[in-house]
Amino acid sequence: MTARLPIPSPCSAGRGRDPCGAWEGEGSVIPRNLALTLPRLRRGPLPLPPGAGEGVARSASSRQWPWHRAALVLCLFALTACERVQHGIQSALDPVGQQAGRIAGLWWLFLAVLAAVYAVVLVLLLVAAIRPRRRRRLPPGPAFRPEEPIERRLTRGLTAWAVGTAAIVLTLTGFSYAVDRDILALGHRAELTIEVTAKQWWWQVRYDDPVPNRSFETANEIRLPVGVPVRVVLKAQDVIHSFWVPNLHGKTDLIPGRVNETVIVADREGRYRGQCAEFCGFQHANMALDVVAMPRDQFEAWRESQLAPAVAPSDERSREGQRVFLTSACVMCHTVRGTTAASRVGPDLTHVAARPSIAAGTLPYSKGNLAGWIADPQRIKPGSQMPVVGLSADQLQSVLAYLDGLK
Amino acid sequence: MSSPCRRSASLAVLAVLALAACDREEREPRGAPVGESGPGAIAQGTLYAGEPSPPDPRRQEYEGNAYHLAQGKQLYVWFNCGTCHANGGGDIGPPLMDDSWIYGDSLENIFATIVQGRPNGMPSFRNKIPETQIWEIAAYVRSMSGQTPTAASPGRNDSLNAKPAEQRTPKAEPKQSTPGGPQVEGRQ
Amino acid sequence: MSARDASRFIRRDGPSLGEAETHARLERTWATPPGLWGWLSSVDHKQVGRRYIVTAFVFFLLAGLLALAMRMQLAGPNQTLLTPDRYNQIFTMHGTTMMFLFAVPVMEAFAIYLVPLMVGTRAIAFPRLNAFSYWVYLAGGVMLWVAFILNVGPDVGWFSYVPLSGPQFSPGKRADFWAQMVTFTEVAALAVAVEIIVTVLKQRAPGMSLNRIPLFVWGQLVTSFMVVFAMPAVMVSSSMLIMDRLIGTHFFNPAEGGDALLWQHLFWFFGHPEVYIIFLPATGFVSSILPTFARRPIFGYTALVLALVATGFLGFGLWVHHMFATGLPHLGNSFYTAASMAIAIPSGIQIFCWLATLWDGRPRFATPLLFVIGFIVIFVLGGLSGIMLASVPIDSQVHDTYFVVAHFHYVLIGGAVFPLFGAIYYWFPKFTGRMLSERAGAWNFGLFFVGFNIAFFPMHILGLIGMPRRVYSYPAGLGWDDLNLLSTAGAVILAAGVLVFLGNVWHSLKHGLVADDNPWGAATLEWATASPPPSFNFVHIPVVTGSNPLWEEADGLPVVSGLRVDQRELLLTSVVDAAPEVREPSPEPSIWPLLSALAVTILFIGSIFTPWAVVWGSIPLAVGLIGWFWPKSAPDTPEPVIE
Amino acid sequence: MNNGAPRFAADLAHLPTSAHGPRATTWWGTLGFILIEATGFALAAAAYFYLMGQTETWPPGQSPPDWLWGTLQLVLMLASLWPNWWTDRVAHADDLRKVRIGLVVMSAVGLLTLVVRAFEFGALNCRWDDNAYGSMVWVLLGLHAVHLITDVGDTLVLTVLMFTKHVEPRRFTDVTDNCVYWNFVVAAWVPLWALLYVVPRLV
Repeated sequence: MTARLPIPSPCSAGRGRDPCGAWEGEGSVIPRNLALTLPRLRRGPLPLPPGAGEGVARSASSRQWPWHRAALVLCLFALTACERVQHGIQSALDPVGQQAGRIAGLWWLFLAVLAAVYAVVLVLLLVAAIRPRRRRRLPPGPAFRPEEPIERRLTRGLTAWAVGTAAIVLTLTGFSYAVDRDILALGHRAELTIEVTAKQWWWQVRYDDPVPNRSFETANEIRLPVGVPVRVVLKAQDVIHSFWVPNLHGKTDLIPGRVNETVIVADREGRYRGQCAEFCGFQHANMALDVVAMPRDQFEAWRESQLAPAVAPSDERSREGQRVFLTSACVMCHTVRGTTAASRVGPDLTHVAARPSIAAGTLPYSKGNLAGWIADPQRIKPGSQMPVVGLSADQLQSVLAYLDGLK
Repeated sequence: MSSPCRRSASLAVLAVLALAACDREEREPRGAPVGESGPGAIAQGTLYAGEPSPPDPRRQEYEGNAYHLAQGKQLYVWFNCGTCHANGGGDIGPPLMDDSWIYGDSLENIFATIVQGRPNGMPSFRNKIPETQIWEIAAYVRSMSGQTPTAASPGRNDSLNAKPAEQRTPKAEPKQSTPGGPQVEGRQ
Repeated sequence: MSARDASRFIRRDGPSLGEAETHARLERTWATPPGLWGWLSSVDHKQVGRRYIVTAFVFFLLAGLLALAMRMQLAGPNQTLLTPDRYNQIFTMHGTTMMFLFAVPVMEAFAIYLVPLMVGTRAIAFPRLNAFSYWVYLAGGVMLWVAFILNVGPDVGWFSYVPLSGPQFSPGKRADFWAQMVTFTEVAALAVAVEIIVTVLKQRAPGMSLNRIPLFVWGQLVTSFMVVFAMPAVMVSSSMLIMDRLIGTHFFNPAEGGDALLWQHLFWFFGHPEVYIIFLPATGFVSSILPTFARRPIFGYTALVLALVATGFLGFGLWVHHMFATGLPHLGNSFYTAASMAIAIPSGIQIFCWLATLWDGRPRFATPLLFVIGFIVIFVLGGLSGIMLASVPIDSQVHDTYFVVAHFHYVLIGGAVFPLFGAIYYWFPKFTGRMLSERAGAWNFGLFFVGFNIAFFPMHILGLIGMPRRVYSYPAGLGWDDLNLLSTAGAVILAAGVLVFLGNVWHSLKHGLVADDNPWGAATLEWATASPPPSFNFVHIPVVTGSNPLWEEADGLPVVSGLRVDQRELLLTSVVDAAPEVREPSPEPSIWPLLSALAVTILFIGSIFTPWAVVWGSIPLAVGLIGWFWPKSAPDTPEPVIE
Repeated sequence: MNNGAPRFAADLAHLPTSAHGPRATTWWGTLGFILIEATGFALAAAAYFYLMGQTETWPPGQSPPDWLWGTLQLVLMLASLWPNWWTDRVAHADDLRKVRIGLVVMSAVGLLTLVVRAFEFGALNCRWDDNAYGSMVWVLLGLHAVHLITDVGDTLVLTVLMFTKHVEPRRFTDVTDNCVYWNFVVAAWVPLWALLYVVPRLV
């Protein structure tokens, strides 16, 4: 069954967001000759919801050292800071899930209480430093003895201070504990199970189903039906990683030899970004994943499309690409379901062209980026396990045509 | 020994140490620039000990480098070399951790064996594995019988303890053997 | 027989020996021999302490340069100034150097220099062990940095989590150098801890009962006990790591019954107390500087001591809050939340006592006090963000993000480096006999304070909007660019502050105002002797009659006599009341600590490459130790007959 | 010295120049290092229990260490407490002849424990690189062996010193500190023995 299912769009018109559009990326020039310099890859900007500020998207130009901008930035800083924290595809303060929502609420509470405490300390410090003093003219040091009444008053102050600190701390502990319990309780009603295995430096994602042949694998992307709690089973193949999608929930480590779990739920449609949060070697910085929350029906459609084996190549070029793929180094590591490529070293490529990004969130998906990635992965992600495969320019074109068809 | 003499001597020692350390610890993920290597350029090992081929610069580059050896070890697992050669003890294929070599024990010979394949079951991996990775695997294969510098050879794996790590393997004195021997025994 | 002739036979200090003569005799007895040999065999705690301070500062500068390199790389998105391999080594070296080679040693260095002076004794306990600890520390630091320059620098983070730092995923010798550097510095730190404990418990001046011990000394005492109980954990775990890597043990191999979290438990059982090991001495600086510049005795001495001790105990109960994300049972985590928050109480008490001292005092805003005020402003913020981190849900979001980076720099730079700089401005006249420039000091403080906040405050926000730690690069478009640029700018200002400081030290060493014994009008015993102090510290051992001896005995401290002037002799007193008990000899300079340290170095570095180094390396070590402890060939001069 | 004549409050010339026990710095130093090492033992033991909790069978696939040598070691060590106590007592009394006897005996006992220890390693029934259990028991036994070697070495050096011209009051303090340390080495062995030999048979 190779019928092309429509790729469900997670775009939501409701809030004026267009997460898909931003991901299209400009297709860079496909290299005609490998001897030529590789195309300048367009790595950014990553998509941000509108409203995240113009100042953010401009940053491609900040490669030089525009120190003069620092002053400007200082002024704009206060203005943009609030805006910035409230809109982000990887922000703990822009919660779209109940878990992240509870945590953000708790955080604002802590911030309010602790900011008040900080203000009190600063005021006391200021007063202590500059208050007028009667005894300023007494001789220094030796003859000075603290006065009993003042000493007594300060001691009472200290007692009150200690009791106050204890009370605040106790209250905050109580709130923290309550929220922790709350989040734990939210996790009891997960309807869907996803198994995420972290590897250096990408995410293998497996959608489990009670019916064995309805399980499938993808990589570096998680799609969720909106409003449905999803249990994520977390495993690691090599070293410790940490699964973190800030908009949905806090992080949980993936530890070799152990199995962890977390439950996430997305309350509104959109695309969010997760990133490995535990240092895991060379390419810890480029180990991201896309989380797409979509309406239930679209999710089901996507799921069906993922269950299908790979689309058969339709034109000559793609057929040639498939041949190259199956006879070159690609086949040593990758799976394309429906072909003889069945190795599980690298990501499953059955529907690679339908994913938002390649190389674990390093580049937005586009044919041009894919070309650059295959031609010289070690330039884009030095140290990653994807080797430089010696393909001729022609072979590369064919493989590209083939992979780009794997929707 | 006079003081300047001593100083220069100690500097020399330091320099040698430094070079060794740099080579051993370099992590060049791209591997060596591809040169005129390829299986065609490889000196074929004779069946019996013959003229030693001139040392290839890649020996130092791959065999003395901890990162390449570790990558080789990982690829050995990923590319299922163990299906035939087990953890080096040999199964369907000949053992790799002993002292007998049918097609030569040099890095170049092993490279050629992987690229070209050999009769009686060793497939050719030409175009299937990028050359850099083949050099890494070949260097790792040599580390299994202790041919690589101990300081660079891999330590134990985070897996079931099948044998002591390569860095603890005593160096075996390679000797050539005929294609008959262990392989045929292995295949029964 | 003239009086002069008679005095030749007098071997103890006292009224019958003139002051000048006593001074000269003590100088002959206690001075470090001249020349290179003398320098290498010195056991004078002031010389060793000075070496420690200078060495630690060199490491501080080196690690600071690494920090600048990281900030340059992160100033904008997708920068390629550093390769990931180099960046990983750099951030690991930055953390490792700052924690193991700068922060802990520099605090111990101040203890080595100041504690004997503050408790009124002539030398530190076990001075040869002290010299040995310095050489071992130096060897460990040099080894790590030489390794880094040779591209064998560790690249697995200062916490070296397995399996990443284990044999499979860290090939080569990089992580081994890290593990052995830990062993070096811990040997040094443990040795110093024992010296400090014994010095404080047994060598206090007569009358300095427990309730009269200066707060700095209390801080160092509690710290030393924390070192004793915390550092073995990291020695055990780093030994396990190196055994896993070298001889194939399976402590951290899950396939053979090992466990990756065992490392984290052991490491953080050390790692969290480590923070207090750095912070408590800094509170000691604050408690020393504040009364002097507020010109009143510290408020709440007892409360401060109890807070120190409470922090010392609680510090061991919170290590799990570094592991909230690892999926440990929730009930257990809640316990650690409570414990982590509870530590805010003693810290709050300390802050109040300092504020109260300032409030009731007549402050004189010299540079040390500026740094203390900066400390309060910054450290309190860091402490409050620490309360956020103690909460399991909040921590699950901000753990391992730039929020945490901001938090611990507020706590460590604010809580330790600011007081440290204050301490340098404060004690520089005692160390060198010259004052640092106050004007440059104000600039130093201003640049430091402003630069620090610009560099690190934005990191709070960066962490909340999703930027993880330890990334060598980040993509554009996540809203991180400007904040990172701002942070880099702050780092440059901070660096300018450090430059001003270096210039100030350089200039003042030669041209600073000459300081008298007690230039600040302070109250503790180190100001009762010359600046810089003579090799024997005090001509006569002072007697202490209160908590602020120099203020309470304005016309000169009473002293005791009867200690030998022709041999190194210390006065031991009882633990609680500091009543005189014994006159105990103190060791002469010796080259053996250096030789033993060299033997240890050979053993440790050799064991990176072969486990047999432990066996053959122990032979020179045994020779070194026997040479060290072998008694002098001449028996001690008998007790003098004539008095 | 700066404010004219010092105010002498007391003359301490009468104080002794050496002392035993908590009046001497070395006793406290020894105690400090004992604390450090005891913490090390405790943490290693905690790691043992931690790993034991991670595994279903303990020891995994091996038989527990053989009783003979470890228990012999335990008996030997407990028995050595008596000559050790006696040496400590005569050292407090500054009795050179008896201290020499005590030190010779303790040296002999110490060397004997080292011989027994060598056999103990052979009776562990596992190698350090078999699995985490093997690693753990080798490290525990090795850690204690290091303490044995250090203390026996110290005892031997002291014994030699006591037969040279270097005998002076402070040497007796060194002997008493050495006795304290030996008590610690024995005290550490009792729980370690239970951990290595008894615990694997209980679970």
